[in-house]
Amino acid sequence: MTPAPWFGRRAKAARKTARQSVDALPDGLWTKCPQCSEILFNKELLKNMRVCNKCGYHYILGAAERIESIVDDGAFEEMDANLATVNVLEFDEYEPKLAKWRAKTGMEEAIITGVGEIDGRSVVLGVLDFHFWAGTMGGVVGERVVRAMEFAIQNDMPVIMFIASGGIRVTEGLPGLMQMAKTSAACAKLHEAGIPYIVVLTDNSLAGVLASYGSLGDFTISEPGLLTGLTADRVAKQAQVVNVPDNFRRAEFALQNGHIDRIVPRKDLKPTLIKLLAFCREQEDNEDAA
Amino acid sequence: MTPAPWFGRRAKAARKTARQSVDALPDGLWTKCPQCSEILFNKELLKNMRVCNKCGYHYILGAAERIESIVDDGAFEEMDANLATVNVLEFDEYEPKLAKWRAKTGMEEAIITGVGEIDGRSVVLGVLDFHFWAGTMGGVVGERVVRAMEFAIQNDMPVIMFIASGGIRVTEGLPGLMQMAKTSAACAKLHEAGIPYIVVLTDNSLAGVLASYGSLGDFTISEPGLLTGLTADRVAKQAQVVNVPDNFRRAEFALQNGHIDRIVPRKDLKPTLIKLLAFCREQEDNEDAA
Amino acid sequence: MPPSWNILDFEKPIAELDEQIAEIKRLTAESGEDRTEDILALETDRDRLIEQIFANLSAWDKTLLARHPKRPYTLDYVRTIFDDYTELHGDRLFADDPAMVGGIATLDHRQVMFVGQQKGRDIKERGYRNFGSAKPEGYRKALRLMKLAEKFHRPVICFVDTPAADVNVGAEQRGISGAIARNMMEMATLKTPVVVVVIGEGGSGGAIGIALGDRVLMLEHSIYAVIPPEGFAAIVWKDAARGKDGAEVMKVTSEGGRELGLVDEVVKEPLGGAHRNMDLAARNLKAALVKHIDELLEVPIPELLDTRYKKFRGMGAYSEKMI
Amino acid sequence: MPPSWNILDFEKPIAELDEQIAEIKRLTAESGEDRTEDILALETDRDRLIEQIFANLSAWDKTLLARHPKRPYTLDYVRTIFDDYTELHGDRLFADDPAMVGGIATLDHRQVMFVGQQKGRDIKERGYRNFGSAKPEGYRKALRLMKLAEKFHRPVICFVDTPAADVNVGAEQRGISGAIARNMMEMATLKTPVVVVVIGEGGSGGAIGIALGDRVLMLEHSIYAVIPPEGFAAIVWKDAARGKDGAEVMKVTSEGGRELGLVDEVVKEPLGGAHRNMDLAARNLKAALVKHIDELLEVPIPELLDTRYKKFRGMGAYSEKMI
Ligand SMILES: [Zn+2]
Ligand SMILES: [Zn+2]
Repeated sequence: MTPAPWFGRRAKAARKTARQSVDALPDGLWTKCPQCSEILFNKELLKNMRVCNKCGYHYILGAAERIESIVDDGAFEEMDANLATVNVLEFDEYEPKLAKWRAKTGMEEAIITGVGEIDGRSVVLGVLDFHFWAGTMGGVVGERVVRAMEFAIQNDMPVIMFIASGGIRVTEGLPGLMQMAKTSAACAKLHEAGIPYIVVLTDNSLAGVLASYGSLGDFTISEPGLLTGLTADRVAKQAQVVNVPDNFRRAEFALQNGHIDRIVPRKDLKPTLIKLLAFCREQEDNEDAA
Repeated sequence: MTPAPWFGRRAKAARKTARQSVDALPDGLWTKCPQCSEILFNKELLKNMRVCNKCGYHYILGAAERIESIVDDGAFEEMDANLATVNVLEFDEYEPKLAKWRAKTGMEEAIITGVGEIDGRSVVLGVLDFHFWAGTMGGVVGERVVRAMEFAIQNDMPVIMFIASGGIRVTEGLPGLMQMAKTSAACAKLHEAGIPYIVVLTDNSLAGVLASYGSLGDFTISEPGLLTGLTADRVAKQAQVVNVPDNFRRAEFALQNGHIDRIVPRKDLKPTLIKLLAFCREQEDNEDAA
Repeated sequence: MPPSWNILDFEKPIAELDEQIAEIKRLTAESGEDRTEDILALETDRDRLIEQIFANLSAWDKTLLARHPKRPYTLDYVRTIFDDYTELHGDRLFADDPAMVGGIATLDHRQVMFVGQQKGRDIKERGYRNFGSAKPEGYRKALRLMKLAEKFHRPVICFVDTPAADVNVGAEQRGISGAIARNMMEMATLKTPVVVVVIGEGGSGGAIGIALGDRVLMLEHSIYAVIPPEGFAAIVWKDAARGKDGAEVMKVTSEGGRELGLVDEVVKEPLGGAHRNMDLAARNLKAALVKHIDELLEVPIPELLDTRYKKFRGMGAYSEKMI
Repeated sequence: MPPSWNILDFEKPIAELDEQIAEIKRLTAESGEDRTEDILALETDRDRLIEQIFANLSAWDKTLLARHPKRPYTLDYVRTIFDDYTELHGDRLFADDPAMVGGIATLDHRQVMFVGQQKGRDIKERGYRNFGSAKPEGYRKALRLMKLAEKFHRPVICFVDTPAADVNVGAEQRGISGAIARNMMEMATLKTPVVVVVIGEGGSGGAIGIALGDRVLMLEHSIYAVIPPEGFAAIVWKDAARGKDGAEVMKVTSEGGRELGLVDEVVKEPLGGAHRNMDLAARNLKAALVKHIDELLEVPIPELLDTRYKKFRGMGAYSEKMI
């Protein structure tokens, strides 16, 4: 595919954005796997895409690392980075919280959107970062998702959305809730336009994000073991849910109940995405791609 | 509604057709209700649309009586009466069986289709008669259903199909099975054309007829207590189905499981159909109707 | 008089006056004495008291009002507002969900499709209606009915009254998230007018699953929120008891919804709340529905859809920095 | 050699020769003796015997062949015919049904959507696959995948191999009839080419629920029927043991399907049936698929849909009397 004209200035700026938010591993040389308690050397863990090489536990991946793991050799350009968060409820505790998450992650908001190349195809990506305020969706996340989808329609590109979210950011109140309607409406436009839309669920995929653009993909694939459902864990416990199956609200539960296409280990994610993209669109002049 | 031009010669011919197949009640003055064992006088039973006035048991109604109970004052004209049954498998026992059912019911085939008026609206009707070979669908039933639907599309009329069938006529073999595909394809055309399509399930609504045009209505209403499901009773027993709920494959079971809109007693059927028809279409010049 | 659990704290002075008035009426009926003037005076006092009290209600008070055990529920309004409501059941997939009701109806001469959540009045009905928390099959039934309305070019009216969507094991198994998402996506492009009214509790995803419409109205004393105030307090302050503060911060009231620009009209309730005069409440609501439906029926469908998309497209806050 | 329950009665003489040949091969491998000519002669004898036997198979014999425990099943063909088959799961409503499989695949360079019923080879897999009897969720998964194929303009390939749809309580509860009906309706207007192959048992509604295609093929020794021959006999003669006669009357074989004008092509199987040479059977089938898909991809969609409608519109027999 011939690179789109806007795609010229990608490399450096994109890499800078992506690197900003690489989540640090704990200090020291090693980490203890929370699932199997294996001692994992941080270097090894990073090489293994933050998957435990003993039990296959998938650590939560930050947005920047995720993008790097998916696009061809850093080929990513962020879009709409200039959108800034607004304290829509004028809640005096909002801005201190925001500042805290910004300081913690080096990110401005919970999602990075942009155009990347995957196997030579230009694809619109949206990647939530659970480390930023639990990947909650407020006005900026909603607007970035919608702009990304609208951009995809205008440029006839497939869309891949990575979900990692506890739901709507409740401190954005009803305008936050409306991001569900807003992003779902944009999905309707995607489908009307025949744009391929792939959702990748990662840990956690919950509540208002799952119950909007996170459930509306043509294809929905999922990393193993993740938590996915309409409520956050805490709430489910309060509700005293009874007769809970062992894998309740895990990826395997969602697969068994028909809600996801496949569970795909992190290392197979990019090859799987390439297959799905190939199904959706011809790639006649692949050799011309940058 | 101005009567359509073809609708001029309706009255007498139609009534004749309809009367041909009125199913006789057993000889004598009375009948015993199969559900509550009440002794019912045949005259009373007929006045009560063959519904037991004690327990509400709905006797199976023949096609002619059904039509009379639904259309305005006999306003019905049969269509495609000239379609005749063919022994498609060249099975030597087919024609004797056919002759037997014809003799028994005075009907040529298991369905009557035509145009009727309901509350002054012209409506395409298809009415299966369970008394004719258990209302089984073969080539003639399938063709009549499809022609009725095509006629409705050409003349922009709503369609109401009354189901009363044990399924596909197995002695018509694979061509019989294909009536499921054929009638379902016609339903696709109905929906594409925006034609209102109402299905009325009556006792029995089973197997290949239920699993084709019998399940594809915009609205599906059902008489109380009827038997409805994919298999005939006999087969379900053979399959040794376990943990069967009391109302398994009854109208109430279908309602509870979300497959029908309403259970409507026979006496309320016409008023309900009128409401549904009014929802689907304006009736601006009602007063002009014949 | 209703038992005291049916009276909110701030209603108690009103209830006392109500009781006095009722008592005098009872006595005069027995004795034949004419105390009309006394009664009128007391009623005027009471109405002034109600006005005073209601002028100062907090967002939390409104939350309690929206959940008032005597508050009219969906089917109470349906009975009064529509003629000829014919309920339609089932999602054609799994079940009929009594927490979500719907059917065809006439609004005066207008044929409409109605959909709404239904709470239960007594313990038995509450169980049957799952407290107004719909399951996936409820949302799917709602969508099925809306698609029928679209086919036959009839407007859709949705009444929202739910604490939240059901999140029990069965609901998660059958994909409650996907059901809500799908509804919003389909409603965004449903080719017929859609009017949404929050009549009681507009609870989060449970509400928005039937609330993407051309017009979004709220009854005066209803609430609409991303999470119940108690839940907000639990998340933000780790203290569910601070629901009062949560309600305030989230601006859960109808005025809040207007102020945030997300609600098109607030429908006035009778003095003291809809439960004090159900009939008047229903008549107010009917008038509002007629007005909005008639306006929307004039709009060509492409324009309608374009406006609807832009309406929800424009919701939520952000700023654009120069970079 | 397979245990004898894996051998049909009319296969026994063949099996004996097979065994002789195997025995000779074993002996010569041990002794180093060259008996190539003996083997060739025996193999020629055996192949002639197979030809003789297969020239005279009854419809009932074909029924047994179609249900042969060693017959290749859907995923056996999938592995050989497609590259890069990526299974996709779930109906997005209730469950993933292992009796119906599907996913994206490449047929040489062509991207296709595949859907098919899957029987189980051993007892455990038979349970897991429900003997190839799909539930409503299976049909709904199939439809979901077909709609994806439509969206992305990819042809659909359906493999039919089912004794019947599931009719247990759960399947009736979740609307097996409606699921099958809906599939046929949607397939009738699916805007992409659809090729159907009956590879084993084409069992009634269970089959037709994924069998409304632009081309309908049958493997040579598959059957396709409105009801299992035993069921036909039970209904018509009240004697399920007369299945042999039922198979004959219904013309359940691939030649029967051709003769009745309902099957577009019979795909030849290797001598003695697909189970004697799975690889060759798959190669034959692949060649047929490639031919039909490539033909259909040339047809403009409106013409394709019109032809498809007329094809099924024209099925079934009736005469028109003059009146
Ligand atoms: Zn581990
Ligand atoms: Zn009775």
